[in-house]
Amino acid sequence: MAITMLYFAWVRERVGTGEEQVEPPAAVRNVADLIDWLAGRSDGHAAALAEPAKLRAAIDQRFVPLDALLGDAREVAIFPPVTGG
Amino acid sequence: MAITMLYFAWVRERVGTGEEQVEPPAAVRNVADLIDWLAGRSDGHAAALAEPAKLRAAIDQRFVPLDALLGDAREVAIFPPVTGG
Amino acid sequence: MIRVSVDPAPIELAMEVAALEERGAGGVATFTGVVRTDDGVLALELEHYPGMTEAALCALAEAAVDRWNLLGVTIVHRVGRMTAGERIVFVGTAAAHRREALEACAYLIDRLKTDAPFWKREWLAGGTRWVEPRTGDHDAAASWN
Amino acid sequence: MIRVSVDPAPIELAMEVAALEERGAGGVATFTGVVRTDDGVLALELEHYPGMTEAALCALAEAAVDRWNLLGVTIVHRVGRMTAGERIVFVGTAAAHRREALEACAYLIDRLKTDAPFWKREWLAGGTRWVEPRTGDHDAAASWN
Repeated sequence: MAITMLYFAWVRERVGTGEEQVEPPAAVRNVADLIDWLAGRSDGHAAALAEPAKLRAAIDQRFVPLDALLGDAREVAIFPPVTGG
Repeated sequence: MAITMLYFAWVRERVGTGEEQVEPPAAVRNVADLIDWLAGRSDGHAAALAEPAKLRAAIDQRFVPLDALLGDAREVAIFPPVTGG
Repeated sequence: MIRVSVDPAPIELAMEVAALEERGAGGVATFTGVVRTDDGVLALELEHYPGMTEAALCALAEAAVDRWNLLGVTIVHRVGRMTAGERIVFVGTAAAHRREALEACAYLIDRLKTDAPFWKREWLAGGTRWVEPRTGDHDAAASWN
Repeated sequence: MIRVSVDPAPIELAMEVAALEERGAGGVATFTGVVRTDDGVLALELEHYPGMTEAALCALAEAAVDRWNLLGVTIVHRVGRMTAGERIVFVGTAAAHRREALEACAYLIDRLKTDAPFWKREWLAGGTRWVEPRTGDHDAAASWN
Protein backbone atom coordinates (compact mmCIF):
# COMPACT_ATOMS: atom_id res chain seq x y z
CA MET A 1 0.00 0.00 0.00
CA ALA A 2 1.16 3.58 -0.75
CA ILE A 3 1.27 5.92 2.24
CA THR A 4 2.09 9.61 2.37
CA MET A 5 4.39 10.09 5.36
CA LEU A 6 4.50 13.48 7.06
CA TYR A 7 7.13 14.48 9.62
CA PHE A 8 7.07 17.50 11.91
CA ALA A 9 9.43 19.43 14.20
CA TRP A 10 12.67 17.62 15.06
CA VAL A 11 11.46 14.44 13.40
CA ARG A 12 11.21 16.37 10.14
CA GLU A 13 14.64 17.90 10.66
CA ARG A 14 16.34 14.59 11.36
CA VAL A 15 14.63 12.69 8.57
CA GLY A 16 15.61 15.54 6.25
CA THR A 17 12.20 15.99 4.66
CA GLY A 18 8.68 16.83 5.77
CA GLU A 19 6.93 14.51 3.34
CA GLU A 20 7.61 11.34 1.40
CA GLN A 21 5.73 8.52 -0.29
CA VAL A 22 6.42 5.03 1.02
CA GLU A 23 5.20 1.51 0.26
CA PRO A 24 5.75 -0.62 3.35
CA PRO A 25 5.47 -4.43 3.05
CA ALA A 26 2.39 -6.26 4.28
CA ALA A 27 4.15 -7.25 7.53
CA VAL A 28 3.97 -3.58 8.59
CA ARG A 29 0.62 -3.61 10.31
CA ASN A 30 0.62 -0.84 12.92
CA VAL A 31 2.31 2.52 13.45
CA ALA A 32 5.09 1.01 15.58
CA ASP A 33 5.89 -1.47 12.79
CA LEU A 34 5.95 1.42 10.34
CA ILE A 35 8.37 3.39 12.52
CA ASP A 36 10.68 0.36 12.73
CA TRP A 37 10.56 -0.15 9.01
CA LEU A 38 11.08 3.55 8.20
CA ALA A 39 14.15 3.69 10.49
CA GLY A 40 15.95 1.48 7.97
CA ARG A 41 15.52 3.93 5.09
CA SER A 42 18.43 6.27 5.95
CA ASP A 43 20.69 7.45 8.76
CA GLY A 44 18.40 10.45 9.12
CA HIS A 45 15.35 8.22 9.52
CA ALA A 46 17.24 6.09 12.03
CA ALA A 47 18.22 9.17 14.08
CA ALA A 48 14.68 10.57 14.00
CA LEU A 49 12.93 7.31 14.85
CA ALA A 50 15.38 5.73 17.31
CA GLU A 51 13.18 6.29 20.37
CA PRO A 52 9.55 5.49 19.59
CA ALA A 53 8.58 6.44 23.17
CA LYS A 54 9.31 10.06 22.22
CA LEU A 55 7.14 9.92 19.13
CA ARG A 56 3.49 10.53 18.52
CA ALA A 57 1.43 9.77 15.44
CA ALA A 58 -1.66 10.60 13.46
CA ILE A 59 -3.40 8.48 10.85
CA ASP A 60 -5.35 10.47 8.27
CA GLN A 61 -5.17 13.52 10.54
CA ARG A 62 -6.35 11.87 13.76
CA PHE A 63 -4.10 11.27 16.75
CA VAL A 64 -3.55 7.55 17.31
CA PRO A 65 -1.48 5.45 19.72
CA LEU A 66 1.57 3.74 18.24
CA ASP A 67 -0.14 0.36 18.31
CA ALA A 68 -2.94 1.61 16.05
CA LEU A 69 -3.41 -0.54 12.95
CA LEU A 70 -2.65 1.21 9.68
CA GLY A 71 -5.65 -0.35 7.91
CA ASP A 72 -6.10 1.58 4.69
CA ALA A 73 -4.29 4.66 5.93
CA ARG A 74 -3.42 7.15 3.22
CA GLU A 75 -1.56 9.72 5.32
CA VAL A 76 0.51 8.93 8.40
CA ALA A 77 2.28 11.65 10.40
CA ILE A 78 5.09 11.10 12.90
CA PHE A 79 6.07 13.91 15.27
CA PRO A 80 7.18 14.76 18.81
CA PRO A 81 4.59 15.47 21.53
CA VAL A 82 2.75 18.70 20.74
CA THR A 83 3.74 21.98 22.41
CA GLY A 84 1.34 24.63 21.19
CA GLY A 85 -0.46 27.40 23.02
CA MET B 1 -21.56 63.98 67.17
CA ALA B 2 -21.69 65.29 63.59
CA ILE B 3 -21.89 62.66 60.88
CA THR B 4 -21.86 63.06 57.12
CA MET B 5 -24.55 60.73 55.76
CA LEU B 6 -24.24 59.43 52.21
CA TYR B 7 -27.02 57.65 50.33
CA PHE B 8 -26.74 55.71 47.09
CA ALA B 9 -29.03 54.21 44.43
CA TRP B 10 -32.72 53.94 45.42
CA VAL B 11 -31.94 54.97 49.00
CA ARG B 12 -30.61 58.27 47.64
CA GLU B 13 -33.63 58.67 45.38
CA ARG B 14 -36.15 58.08 48.16
CA VAL B 15 -34.36 60.22 50.74
CA GLY B 16 -34.19 62.95 48.12
CA THR B 17 -30.51 63.75 48.57
CA GLY B 18 -27.19 61.96 48.33
CA GLU B 19 -25.56 63.69 51.26
CA GLU B 20 -26.52 65.43 54.49
CA GLN B 21 -25.02 66.36 57.82
CA VAL B 22 -26.74 64.93 60.90
CA GLU B 23 -26.19 65.04 64.66
CA PRO B 24 -27.84 61.99 66.17
CA PRO B 25 -28.37 61.83 69.94
CA ALA B 26 -26.08 59.76 72.18
CA ALA B 27 -28.65 56.93 72.31
CA VAL B 28 -27.88 56.20 68.65
CA ARG B 29 -25.02 53.75 69.09
CA ASN B 30 -24.94 51.52 66.03
CA VAL B 31 -25.91 51.67 62.37
CA ALA B 32 -29.31 50.10 62.97
CA ASP B 33 -30.08 52.75 65.62
CA LEU B 34 -29.00 55.42 63.16
CA ILE B 35 -31.28 54.05 60.44
CA ASP B 36 -34.21 54.08 62.89
CA TRP B 37 -33.47 57.62 63.92
CA LEU B 38 -32.97 58.88 60.36
CA ALA B 39 -36.32 57.38 59.31
CA GLY B 40 -38.04 60.02 61.43
CA ARG B 41 -36.51 62.94 59.56
CA SER B 42 -38.90 63.00 56.59
CA ASP B 43 -41.37 60.92 54.61
CA GLY B 44 -38.58 60.33 52.09
CA HIS B 45 -36.27 59.01 54.79
CA ALA B 46 -39.06 56.83 56.12
CA ALA B 47 -39.69 55.36 52.66
CA ALA B 48 -36.00 54.75 52.02
CA LEU B 49 -35.24 53.21 55.39
CA ALA B 50 -38.41 51.24 56.10
CA GLU B 51 -36.82 47.83 55.55
CA PRO B 52 -33.36 47.67 57.15
CA ALA B 53 -32.96 44.09 55.92
CA LYS B 54 -32.67 45.51 52.40
CA LEU B 55 -30.00 48.00 53.41
CA ARG B 56 -26.23 47.80 53.62
CA ALA B 57 -23.84 50.27 55.23
CA ALA B 58 -20.30 51.56 55.33
CA ILE B 59 -18.60 53.50 58.12
CA ASP B 60 -15.76 55.70 56.94
CA GLN B 61 -15.72 53.85 53.62
CA ARG B 62 -15.62 50.31 54.99
CA PHE B 63 -18.49 47.87 54.68
CA VAL B 64 -19.98 47.10 58.11
CA PRO B 65 -22.91 45.03 59.38
CA LEU B 66 -25.89 47.00 60.64
CA ASP B 67 -25.04 46.21 64.26
CA ALA B 68 -21.63 47.89 63.92
CA LEU B 69 -21.04 50.58 66.55
CA LEU B 70 -20.71 54.09 65.17
CA GLY B 71 -17.83 54.98 67.52
CA ASP B 72 -16.32 58.19 66.20
CA ALA B 73 -17.61 57.66 62.66
CA ARG B 74 -17.35 60.74 60.48
CA GLU B 75 -18.97 59.36 57.32
CA VAL B 76 -21.73 56.77 57.23
CA ALA B 77 -23.20 55.52 53.96
CA ILE B 78 -26.51 53.67 53.57
CA PHE B 79 -27.29 51.87 50.33
CA PRO B 80 -28.88 48.79 48.76
CA PRO B 81 -26.81 45.62 48.20
CA VAL B 82 -24.17 46.29 45.56
CA THR B 83 -24.70 45.21 41.95
CA GLY B 84 -21.55 46.09 40.04
CA GLY B 85 -19.59 44.16 37.45
CA MET C 1 1.55 46.58 38.36
CA ILE C 2 -1.90 47.26 39.80
CA ARG C 3 -4.13 49.55 37.78
CA VAL C 4 -7.60 50.50 39.00
CA SER C 5 -9.89 52.94 37.28
CA VAL C 6 -13.49 54.06 37.80
CA ASP C 7 -14.40 56.30 34.92
CA PRO C 8 -17.41 57.48 32.92
CA ALA C 9 -15.35 57.23 29.71
CA PRO C 10 -15.68 54.13 27.50
CA ILE C 11 -13.29 51.30 28.42
CA GLU C 12 -10.36 51.15 25.98
CA LEU C 13 -9.86 47.40 25.92
CA ALA C 14 -7.00 47.27 23.42
CA MET C 15 -5.00 49.77 25.47
CA GLU C 16 -5.67 47.91 28.71
CA VAL C 17 -4.64 44.57 27.25
CA ALA C 18 -1.53 46.06 25.64
CA ALA C 19 -0.45 47.43 29.02
CA LEU C 20 -0.84 43.99 30.57
CA GLU C 21 1.03 42.32 27.72
CA GLU C 22 3.91 44.72 28.29
CA ARG C 23 4.40 43.26 31.77
CA GLY C 24 6.48 40.56 30.08
CA ALA C 25 4.32 37.70 31.35
CA GLY C 26 3.58 34.61 29.32
CA GLY C 27 -0.18 34.91 29.61
CA VAL C 28 -2.91 37.49 29.92
CA ALA C 29 -6.45 36.57 30.99
CA THR C 30 -9.31 39.02 30.72
CA PHE C 31 -12.98 39.25 31.46
CA THR C 32 -15.11 41.97 29.94
CA GLY C 33 -18.69 42.65 30.97
CA VAL C 34 -20.85 44.06 28.20
CA VAL C 35 -24.34 45.58 28.36
CA ARG C 36 -26.54 42.87 26.90
CA THR C 37 -28.57 43.55 23.82
CA ASP C 38 -31.12 40.81 24.14
CA ASP C 39 -33.38 41.54 27.10
CA GLY C 40 -34.97 44.89 26.42
CA VAL C 41 -32.38 46.92 28.28
CA LEU C 42 -31.84 50.15 26.35
CA ALA C 43 -29.18 51.50 28.66
CA LEU C 44 -27.49 50.83 31.96
CA GLU C 45 -26.54 53.39 34.57
CA LEU C 46 -23.81 52.66 37.09
CA GLU C 47 -23.53 54.62 40.32
CA HIS C 48 -20.54 54.33 42.64
CA TYR C 49 -19.20 55.63 45.96
CA PRO C 50 -16.33 57.95 45.02
CA GLY C 51 -13.27 57.12 47.07
CA MET C 52 -14.57 53.93 48.61
CA THR C 53 -15.11 52.24 45.26
CA GLU C 54 -11.57 52.90 44.08
CA ALA C 55 -10.20 51.73 47.46
CA ALA C 56 -12.30 48.55 47.29
CA LEU C 57 -10.97 47.74 43.81
CA CYS C 58 -7.38 48.36 44.95
CA ALA C 59 -7.92 46.07 47.94
CA LEU C 60 -9.30 43.41 45.62
CA ALA C 61 -6.33 43.68 43.26
CA GLU C 62 -3.94 43.45 46.21
CA ALA C 63 -5.73 40.37 47.51
CA ALA C 64 -5.25 38.72 44.11
CA VAL C 65 -1.56 39.63 44.07
CA ASP C 66 -1.17 38.09 47.53
CA ARG C 67 -2.83 34.90 46.38
CA TRP C 68 -1.38 34.33 42.91
CA ASN C 69 1.94 35.05 41.31
CA LEU C 70 0.89 37.92 39.08
CA LEU C 71 2.86 40.42 37.04
CA GLY C 72 -0.08 42.71 36.40
CA VAL C 73 -3.66 43.30 37.52
CA THR C 74 -6.05 45.76 35.92
CA ILE C 75 -9.60 46.54 37.02
CA VAL C 76 -11.51 49.15 35.08
CA HIS C 77 -15.15 49.82 35.86
CA ARG C 78 -17.24 52.22 33.90
CA VAL C 79 -19.78 54.44 35.66
CA GLY C 80 -22.58 56.68 34.44
CA ARG C 81 -24.85 55.77 31.59
CA MET C 82 -23.95 53.30 28.88
CA THR C 83 -25.89 51.60 26.11
CA ALA C 84 -26.28 48.04 24.82
CA GLY C 85 -23.02 46.62 23.52
CA GLU C 86 -20.80 48.92 25.58
CA ARG C 87 -18.32 47.61 28.13
CA ILE C 88 -19.23 47.90 31.81
CA VAL C 89 -16.19 46.30 33.38
CA PHE C 90 -12.79 44.98 32.38
CA VAL C 91 -10.64 42.72 34.54
CA GLY C 92 -7.23 41.62 33.29
CA THR C 93 -4.37 39.66 34.80
CA ALA C 94 -0.86 38.91 33.57
CA ALA C 95 1.13 35.95 34.88
CA ALA C 96 3.93 33.63 33.88
CA HIS C 97 1.55 30.68 34.03
CA ARG C 98 -1.87 30.57 32.43
CA ARG C 99 -3.50 28.89 35.44
CA GLU C 100 -2.63 31.79 37.72
CA ALA C 101 -3.80 34.41 35.25
CA LEU C 102 -7.10 32.58 34.63
CA GLU C 103 -7.87 31.87 38.27
CA ALA C 104 -7.03 35.38 39.41
CA CYS C 105 -9.23 36.82 36.67
CA ALA C 106 -12.20 34.68 37.74
CA TYR C 107 -11.57 35.59 41.38
CA LEU C 108 -11.50 39.31 40.66
CA ILE C 109 -14.76 39.43 38.74
CA ASP C 110 -16.53 37.21 41.28
CA ARG C 111 -15.38 39.33 44.22
CA LEU C 112 -15.97 42.61 42.44
CA LYS C 113 -19.66 41.72 42.17
CA THR C 114 -20.04 41.62 45.96
CA ASP C 115 -17.14 43.63 47.41
CA ALA C 116 -17.17 46.90 45.50
CA PRO C 117 -19.82 49.60 45.90
CA PHE C 118 -21.53 49.91 42.54
CA TRP C 119 -25.24 50.07 41.86
CA LYS C 120 -26.75 49.29 38.51
CA ARG C 121 -29.95 50.75 37.07
CA GLU C 122 -31.54 49.48 33.87
CA TRP C 123 -33.28 51.74 31.42
CA LEU C 124 -36.14 49.89 29.78
CA ALA C 125 -38.80 51.02 27.33
CA GLY C 126 -41.20 51.43 30.25
CA GLY C 127 -38.91 53.25 32.66
CA THR C 128 -35.98 52.44 34.92
CA ARG C 129 -35.36 49.83 37.57
CA TRP C 130 -32.54 49.21 40.04
CA VAL C 131 -31.00 45.81 39.52
CA GLU C 132 -31.42 43.35 42.38
CA PRO C 133 -28.36 41.45 43.53
CA ARG C 134 -28.25 37.78 42.56
CA THR C 135 -27.73 35.23 45.31
CA GLY C 136 -25.49 33.30 42.92
CA ASP C 137 -23.06 36.22 43.03
CA HIS C 138 -22.63 35.82 46.77
CA ASP C 139 -22.11 32.08 46.39
CA ALA C 140 -19.50 32.68 43.69
CA ALA C 141 -17.65 35.25 45.81
CA ALA C 142 -17.78 33.02 48.89
CA SER C 143 -16.33 30.09 46.92
CA TRP C 144 -12.95 31.84 47.02
CA ASN C 145 -12.78 32.00 50.83
CA MET D 1 -20.23 31.57 16.31
CA ILE D 2 -17.07 29.45 16.12
CA ARG D 3 -14.03 31.11 14.63
CA VAL D 4 -10.76 29.22 14.23
CA SER D 5 -7.67 30.61 12.58
CA VAL D 6 -4.08 29.39 12.16
CA ASP D 7 -2.13 32.18 10.58
CA PRO D 8 1.41 33.56 10.32
CA ALA D 9 0.04 37.12 10.61
CA PRO D 10 0.08 38.88 14.00
CA ILE D 11 -3.02 38.27 16.11
CA GLU D 12 -5.35 41.27 16.05
CA LEU D 13 -6.67 41.09 19.57
CA ALA D 14 -8.92 44.15 19.49
CA MET D 15 -10.65 42.88 16.38
CA GLU D 16 -11.10 39.39 17.82
CA VAL D 17 -12.56 40.73 21.08
CA ALA D 18 -14.85 43.14 19.24
CA ALA D 19 -16.25 40.25 17.19
CA LEU D 20 -16.98 38.32 20.40
CA GLU D 21 -18.57 41.36 22.04
CA GLU D 22 -20.88 41.69 19.06
CA ARG D 23 -22.38 38.29 19.88
CA GLY D 24 -24.63 40.16 22.33
CA ALA D 25 -23.47 38.16 25.34
CA GLY D 26 -23.06 39.66 28.77
CA GLY D 27 -19.48 38.56 29.19
CA VAL D 28 -16.36 37.86 27.19
CA ALA D 29 -13.42 35.94 28.64
CA THR D 30 -10.07 35.77 26.88
CA PHE D 31 -6.67 34.24 27.30
CA THR D 32 -3.71 35.49 25.29
CA GLY D 33 -0.36 33.74 25.24
CA VAL D 34 2.56 36.08 24.68
CA VAL D 35 6.22 35.28 23.90
CA ARG D 36 7.99 35.95 27.18
CA THR D 37 10.70 38.54 27.35
CA ASP D 38 12.41 37.36 30.50
CA ASP D 39 14.14 34.07 29.80
CA GLY D 40 16.55 34.69 26.98
CA VAL D 41 14.17 33.65 24.23
CA LEU D 42 14.79 35.95 21.27
CA ALA D 43 12.11 34.44 19.09
CA LEU D 44 9.70 31.57 18.94
CA GLU D 45 8.84 29.49 15.90
CA LEU D 46 5.58 27.59 15.68
CA GLU D 47 5.10 24.70 13.27
CA HIS D 48 1.73 23.10 12.62
CA TYR D 49 0.08 20.32 10.63
CA PRO D 50 -1.93 22.09 7.93
CA GLY D 51 -5.45 20.73 7.82
CA MET D 52 -5.24 18.63 10.96
CA THR D 53 -4.44 21.61 13.19
CA GLU D 54 -7.43 23.61 12.01
CA ALA D 55 -9.67 20.56 12.38
CA ALA D 56 -8.39 19.94 15.90
CA LEU D 57 -9.14 23.54 16.91
CA CYS D 58 -12.63 23.29 15.43
CA ALA D 59 -13.25 20.06 17.33
CA LEU D 60 -12.07 21.74 20.52
CA ALA D 61 -14.36 24.74 19.99
CA GLU D 62 -17.28 22.40 19.30
CA ALA D 63 -16.56 20.45 22.48
CA ALA D 64 -16.69 23.70 24.45
CA VAL D 65 -20.00 24.66 22.83
CA ASP D 66 -21.42 21.26 23.76
CA ARG D 67 -20.34 21.67 27.36
CA TRP D 68 -21.16 25.32 28.10
CA ASN D 69 -23.84 27.69 26.95
CA LEU D 70 -21.72 29.89 24.70
CA LEU D 71 -22.62 32.56 22.17
CA GLY D 72 -19.16 32.73 20.64
CA VAL D 73 -15.85 30.88 20.63
CA THR D 74 -12.68 32.12 18.95
CA ILE D 75 -9.36 30.31 18.76
CA VAL D 76 -6.53 32.01 16.89
CA HIS D 77 -3.07 30.48 16.87
CA ARG D 78 -0.14 32.13 15.25
CA VAL D 79 2.44 30.05 13.36
CA GLY D 80 5.86 30.82 11.93
CA ARG D 81 8.39 32.99 13.67
CA MET D 82 7.49 35.60 16.27
CA THR D 83 9.51 37.68 18.70
CA ALA D 84 9.31 38.49 22.40
CA GLY D 85 6.15 40.37 23.33
CA GLU D 86 4.16 39.08 20.35
CA ARG D 87 0.98 37.05 20.75
CA ILE D 88 1.18 33.29 20.13
CA VAL D 89 -2.39 32.32 20.85
CA PHE D 90 -5.74 33.95 21.58
CA VAL D 91 -8.73 32.12 23.02
CA GLY D 92 -11.97 34.01 23.58
CA THR D 93 -15.45 33.00 24.69
CA ALA D 94 -18.71 34.93 24.89
CA ALA D 95 -21.55 33.84 27.17
CA ALA D 96 -24.55 35.24 28.97
CA HIS D 97 -22.97 34.27 32.30
CA ARG D 98 -19.42 35.00 33.33
CA ARG D 99 -18.87 31.58 34.86
CA GLU D 100 -19.48 29.84 31.55
CA ALA D 101 -17.27 32.21 29.59
CA LEU D 102 -14.42 31.89 32.12
CA GLU D 103 -14.58 28.12 32.45
CA ALA D 104 -14.81 27.53 28.72
CA CYS D 105 -11.84 29.82 28.15
CA ALA D 106 -9.71 27.92 30.68
CA TYR D 107 -10.83 24.61 29.15
CA LEU D 108 -9.92 25.67 25.63
CA ILE D 109 -6.40 26.80 26.44
CA ASP D 110 -5.74 23.71 28.59
CA ARG D 111 -6.93 21.34 25.91
CA LEU D 112 -5.27 23.24 23.08
CA LYS D 113 -1.90 22.58 24.73
CA THR D 114 -2.31 18.82 24.37
CA ASP D 115 -4.91 18.26 21.64
CA ALA D 116 -3.76 20.40 18.74
CA PRO D 117 -0.71 19.65 16.60
CA PHE D 118 1.67 22.56 17.12
CA TRP D 119 5.40 22.40 17.80
CA LYS D 120 7.32 25.22 19.35
CA ARG D 121 10.99 26.02 18.80
CA GLU D 122 12.85 28.65 20.80
CA TRP D 123 15.53 30.85 19.29
CA LEU D 124 18.15 31.62 21.93
CA ALA D 125 21.43 33.50 21.70
CA GLY D 126 23.26 30.16 21.37
CA GLY D 127 20.97 28.50 18.81
CA THR D 128 17.55 26.91 18.66
CA ARG D 129 15.84 24.22 20.68
CA TRP D 130 12.53 22.42 20.36
CA VAL D 131 10.37 22.95 23.43
CA GLU D 132 9.63 19.85 25.50
CA PRO D 133 6.03 19.25 26.57
CA ARG D 134 5.31 19.86 30.24
CA THR D 135 3.67 17.08 32.21
CA GLY D 136 1.58 19.73 33.96
CA ASP D 137 -0.09 20.44 30.64
CA HIS D 138 -1.36 16.89 30.41
CA ASP D 139 -2.63 17.01 33.99
CA ALA D 140 -4.43 20.28 33.25
CA ALA D 141 -6.03 18.90 30.10
CA ALA D 142 -7.03 15.67 31.86
CA SER D 143 -8.68 17.63 34.69
CA TRP D 144 -11.53 18.49 32.27
CA ASN D 145 -12.41 14.85 31.53
